[in-house]
Amino acid sequence: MSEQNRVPTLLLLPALLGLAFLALPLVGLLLRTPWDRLGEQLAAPAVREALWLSLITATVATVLCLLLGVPLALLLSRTRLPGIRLIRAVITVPLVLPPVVGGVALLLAFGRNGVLGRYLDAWFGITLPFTSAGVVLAETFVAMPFLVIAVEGALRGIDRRYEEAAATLGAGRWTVFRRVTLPMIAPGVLAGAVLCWARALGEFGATITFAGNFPGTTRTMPLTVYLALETDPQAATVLSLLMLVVSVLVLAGLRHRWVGVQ
Amino acid sequence: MSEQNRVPTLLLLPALLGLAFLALPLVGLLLRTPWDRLGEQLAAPAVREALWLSLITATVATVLCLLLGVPLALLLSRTRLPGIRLIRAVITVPLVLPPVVGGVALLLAFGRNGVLGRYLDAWFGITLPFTSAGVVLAETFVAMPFLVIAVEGALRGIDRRYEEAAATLGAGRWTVFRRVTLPMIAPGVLAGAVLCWARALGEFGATITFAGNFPGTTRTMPLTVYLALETDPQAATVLSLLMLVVSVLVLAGLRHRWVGVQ
Amino acid sequence: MTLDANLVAVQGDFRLSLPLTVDSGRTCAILGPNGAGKSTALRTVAGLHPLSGGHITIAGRPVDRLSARDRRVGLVFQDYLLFDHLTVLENVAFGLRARRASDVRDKALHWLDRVGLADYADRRPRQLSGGQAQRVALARALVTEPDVLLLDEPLAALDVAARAHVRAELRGWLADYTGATLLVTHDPLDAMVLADEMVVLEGGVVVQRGTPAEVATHPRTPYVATLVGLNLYRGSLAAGVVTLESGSLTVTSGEEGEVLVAFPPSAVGLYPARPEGSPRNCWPVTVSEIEPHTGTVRVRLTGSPDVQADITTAAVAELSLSPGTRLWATVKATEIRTYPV
Amino acid sequence: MTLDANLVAVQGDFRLSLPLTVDSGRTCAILGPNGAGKSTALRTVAGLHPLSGGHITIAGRPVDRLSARDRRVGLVFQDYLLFDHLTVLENVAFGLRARRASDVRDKALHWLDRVGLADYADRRPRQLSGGQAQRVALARALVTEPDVLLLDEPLAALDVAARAHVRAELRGWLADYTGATLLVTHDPLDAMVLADEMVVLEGGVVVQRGTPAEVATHPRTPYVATLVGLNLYRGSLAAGVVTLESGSLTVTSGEEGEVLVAFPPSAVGLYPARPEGSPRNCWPVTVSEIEPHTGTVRVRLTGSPDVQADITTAAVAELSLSPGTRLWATVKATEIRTYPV
Amino acid sequence: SSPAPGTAKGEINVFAAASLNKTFTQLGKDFEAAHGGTSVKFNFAGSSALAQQINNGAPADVFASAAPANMKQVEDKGHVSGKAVNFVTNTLRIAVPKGNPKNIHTLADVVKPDVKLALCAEQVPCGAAAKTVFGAAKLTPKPVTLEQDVSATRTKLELGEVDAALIYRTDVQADADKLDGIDFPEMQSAVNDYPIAVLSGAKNAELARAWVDYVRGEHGKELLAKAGFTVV
Ligand SMILES: Nc1ncnc2c1ncn2[C@@H]1O[C@H](COP(=O)(O)OP(=O)(O)OP(=O)(O)O)[C@@H](O)[C@H]1O
Ligand SMILES: Nc1ncnc2c1ncn2[C@@H]1O[C@H](COP(=O)(O)OP(=O)(O)OP(=O)(O)O)[C@@H](O)[C@H]1O
Ligand SMILES: [Mg+2]
Ligand SMILES: [Mg+2]
Repeated sequence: MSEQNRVPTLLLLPALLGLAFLALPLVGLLLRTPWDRLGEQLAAPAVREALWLSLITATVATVLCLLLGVPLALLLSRTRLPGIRLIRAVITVPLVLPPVVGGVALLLAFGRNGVLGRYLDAWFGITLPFTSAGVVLAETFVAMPFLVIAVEGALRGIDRRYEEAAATLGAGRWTVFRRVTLPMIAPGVLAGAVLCWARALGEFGATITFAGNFPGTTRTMPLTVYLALETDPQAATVLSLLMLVVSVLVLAGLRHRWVGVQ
Repeated sequence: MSEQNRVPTLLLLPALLGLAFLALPLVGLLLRTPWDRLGEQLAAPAVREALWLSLITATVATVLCLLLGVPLALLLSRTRLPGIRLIRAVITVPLVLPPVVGGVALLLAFGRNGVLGRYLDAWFGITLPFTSAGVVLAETFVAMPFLVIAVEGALRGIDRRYEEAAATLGAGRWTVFRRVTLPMIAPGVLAGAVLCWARALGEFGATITFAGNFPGTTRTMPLTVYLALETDPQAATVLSLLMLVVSVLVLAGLRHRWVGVQ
Repeated sequence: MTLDANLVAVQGDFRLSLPLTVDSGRTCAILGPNGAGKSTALRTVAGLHPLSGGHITIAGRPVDRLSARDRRVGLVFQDYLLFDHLTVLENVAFGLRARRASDVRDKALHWLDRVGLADYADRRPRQLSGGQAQRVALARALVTEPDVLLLDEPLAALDVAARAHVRAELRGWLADYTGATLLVTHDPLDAMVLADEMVVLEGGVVVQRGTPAEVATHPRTPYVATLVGLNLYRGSLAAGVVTLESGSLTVTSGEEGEVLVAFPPSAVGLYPARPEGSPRNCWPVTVSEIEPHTGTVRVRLTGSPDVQADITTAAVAELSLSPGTRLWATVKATEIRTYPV
Repeated sequence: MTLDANLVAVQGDFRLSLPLTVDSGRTCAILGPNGAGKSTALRTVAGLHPLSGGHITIAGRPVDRLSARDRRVGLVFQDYLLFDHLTVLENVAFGLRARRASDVRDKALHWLDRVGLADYADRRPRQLSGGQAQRVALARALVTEPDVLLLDEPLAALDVAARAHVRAELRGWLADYTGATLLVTHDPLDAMVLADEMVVLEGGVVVQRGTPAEVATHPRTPYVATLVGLNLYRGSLAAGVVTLESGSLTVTSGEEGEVLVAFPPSAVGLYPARPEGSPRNCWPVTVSEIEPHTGTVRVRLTGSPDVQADITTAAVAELSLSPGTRLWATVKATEIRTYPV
Repeated sequence: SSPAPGTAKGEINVFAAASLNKTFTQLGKDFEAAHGGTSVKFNFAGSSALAQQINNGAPADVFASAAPANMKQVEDKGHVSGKAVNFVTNTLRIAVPKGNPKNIHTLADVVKPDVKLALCAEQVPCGAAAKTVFGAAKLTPKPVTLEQDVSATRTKLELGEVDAALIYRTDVQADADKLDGIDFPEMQSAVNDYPIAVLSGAKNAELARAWVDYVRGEHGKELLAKAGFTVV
């Protein structure tokens, strides 16, 4: 116990190197930040609006990812359909596609002239692009693979016999899932949700392309940062840090509440 | 066995919905793609160059992530330093930071006037921006958190007593890590590496901001796609699909070789 | 609620074939070495492993095509598989909630009380000792009032002291239980204490069945003989003499033909020189292993045939036994049981 | 290569305190109920759990401050913990490679051959039966020639037939082994067969130690008594009578003071009416449980004191025993052993 | 025939190039103040992204592009109502860090081997313009990077990664406390027009026209000029 906790000395160097590599850019940002402008930015209603919009959409996107992604992960890990390889490939698409192209693809699918979008518009009068719903959609598209891959890993790791035990006790597949499988994979789902939320929060390319950049409805923090970079680079740094601090606080809070690790 | 393999019917709907949601944009892209132009694009040396550069840099970045990220994950999961929370927060930074800001932060750290970069330049004459090494660095920065989080999860999941068994057999910490821990977490590392590679391959914002965009040295596929979007959106679609196909082929090949799942 | 089944199942290269009938309120023990197919048999009955032939009928109702949840079968796994994310009470309540029963909490508490763990209702399974976990697993299975109860090595994970105690408890609960019980075990004592009938599986097929007492006294395979601690041989009987593969034994039976012969190690006498006297069987042997037990010592001897003897510690000293010592073994013909193959 | 230790260790609320000396070539068995601290003791010796006091000396060398890898201790875990990503041969070779030995392959193959598994060298551990895995784990530990061998319930995962066999094998290997061995087990038979000395732990402290025979015949706690199948009481002896918490027993000892008294269940006679005759101890009892064993039946009885009796199956029928039957129990004073607390 | 101020009511969506961000946001506020009951919403992004959006059915009333090419993409699909008009132009300047450490004064100075130069990629307007000016000057630039837009180019300069860059006058203006702008004769050969148009899909064409007029009116001209644009 005691001694096994320690990391091999040979690995300490790369570990610290990796840490330094990730931390140094942050230090750079912190050094350059005009701290006196933080208050001013925080006071700006547009910034608060964007921050709020970002948090809301990222959270809704994460929920959507959970609702669609967990079942999808289950499908991937539990069936032996012949097409499973294709499904797996489809899931990695949003990972590899540059986000801007992802946004174009979303427009092609859900835009007013899109494959599905044209019917959504004609039949239900629903248009998704350039709305907050569109932001959520773009973020969901980009973030879902992270959730699916994390949850699939968790599903492969659990002892299936617990599910069998539940079945012999009279639980149907749904009950087994809800009361046994889900609690068992909870840590994996949480890790996936964290990745997913962080990715959604930082999403830029697909959002601006698919949902546009309207203050109040689709201008999230990364878009605000983008505009600030155009005209006021210092403000961009302040805004990024603001976003960073908020997200770290949220994630730390989550971890503390739900995992109890550390 | 037999029956537990099936997915609850209630979950089939969201699973298929999720799948459709991810697949539809792809369909949109495929429908709009001018297939006759595929050959032309493939023949263009600039495109082949960019594709090659992308594959190389993403792979090198993944290797770098493995070399630094696996030890870092070990550090995170195996020590109880008081500062571990801070370290954890630092690791989520690249996830949340909009990639362009990530690029700016990298410049502030490793650029010509950066925190560390100024010494690299002055003492060793090394400048990272505008080089292929810079591309690798940017991709590594953005992709590493995915690897670290995946590997940390895997490390938490294994039975530590195997490591103890190895220690009683006379294995030092390094041998234990190399011959016991690493083989045991191999699937988790592979999953992390896949996420990492895909993220690195699709990286755009941080790359262009930190490494710039010069044909042959720093213009990766996503950058090529972005520029094509400016003037020739159709070409951009073709290029995206090309990149997609290549990455799916690479990932499928990997999965087949190393995991043997499906 | 009789269980009537012919379990034919395939698991990789392995093939199980086990016809089985267990009446209401009766317990059938399945014994066999590792990999004999005991767990596979239980999983097949529970609907967790597909039947590749044969049938399963519970209380006259064919259940072959039903899913595990609809078979009304209670399965207690060797390692219990309690749900660690639920409290002890919720573990017991699980089956009731799954079946949308009423008064779930009361019923679960009642059963927890029956197994003597009412005070542990709010604990997590990992905070229980092995014996307590075993009782919770049993309560969890029994609270749903299954038609058939399947127990896979229910006592294997317990220490010896707890095992004796829990075995006695289990006996009480099985006595109250009105369904059919299938009990997988490695320990013949479990079968003796708990079962009405015993089936011995080896390599997926039945090698012996009968009441525990019958099986214990008339083992038909070396595995069963080791299990019950008898010397067992196979040979052909003619004119009161059984000719074995190596050596022969004089017996009192008048039958003829292929027989099994068995006698307990305690029936074997050991002498430093050829004794004169009544024992009809007397042959030279060499000590190969000595194993002290409580009170007695078991000595393994090679000869024609090989044999095991139980003697007192005093005798060991007197004969100054050690591996390699040459002795004469005697067995009275009246101590030897013979029975047809 | 004597192991001399005073193991003081803390695990959550639990505290272990175990002074221990095992000479070269000797085996010490540690018995105790679940949670007694047996595994913790082994882990402490192996360097996997920190010592919070006391000391550990191996072959005269203090090893307290050494890491697990430098203690030259071989540990065989209850569930073996073979490395599934390595072949059987590479598992055995692991320790040699870690210590940069020469002729790794040959030595590993030699040991695999010694445990009779030379043909299995290229298999994966998951393809082995429990008994085979146990032998591989033993070979893996012994090939590094450890100064101390630690075995944590080495036979627990085996079936009864395999257990008897592997126990005999283990006995052979331990006889050849020149280091000190610590053997954790739940089974007194293992201790009888394999150990020279026996330590009984309860709640982290030693409640009894001695040779297996001494412990078996003079149990000092109810746990040990159950383990070895004796009736055990504590009371104060004066003028040939031991006054128990409930009831009293006449004995033949002339000593005075606090004593333990023990007698085997076979020494207890049961009668439907109060018998006239020589037995000096005779008291009314009620049947609470009946447990048939091979040949005999164990009857648990409540009374002053409670007692267990072994009687023949014939006697059960004759007395028409069932729970609740009222009887008289007798024990001859000469059958009762007394010994000071 | 522009409507009298105050008659048009409601909301419009203005799709405008990101470089117009600051000026248009201010203009929008002033417009709303001047025209009670109106609301102007902006969608700022790269001109090509905006063109893509409009061509994919985005709800846009006005499009203000930073390049005629992107306006043409929209016109070609028939999304422009009437005709696009150029309302401002932007010209390239040589931008250098404050104090001009490398002593750069002409276009010829930026192609010196010891000067690290950042340009925009040819595919985007500032890059096309840079190509034109170098062509006019008969110089072959050796840039270290071809950035995807002006602000990325400026970021490189601002962080000291390059010694000089060719960026728009407006961009130099926006970061005036860190950068110096240098005019050079050839810059006039590549004047970049910013066209603006009311779109055919406009839900509120009346207000859209009022907005275009406002941009081209006195106040609009004043603000745009202040930002560094050359008002047409
Ligand atoms: N997943 C599997 N794939 C292939 N073969 C298997 C699998 N699980 C078990 N088997 C084989 O099926 C046979 C029966 O296994 P089963 O678990 O029923 O044995 P058992 O009698 O319960 O043994 P034990 O006493 O070890 O629990 C064994 O020979 C085993 O090799
Ligand atoms: N990780 C832990 N944290 C806290 N307490 C523990 C932990 N592991 C064991 N214990 C406690 O330490 C005590 C000794 O445990 P140990 O595993 O040594 O017992 P044991 O004698 O080996 O039992 P068993 O026969 O069940 O293997 C137990 O009371 C247990 O509750
Ligand atoms: Mg089994
Ligand atoms: Mg233990």
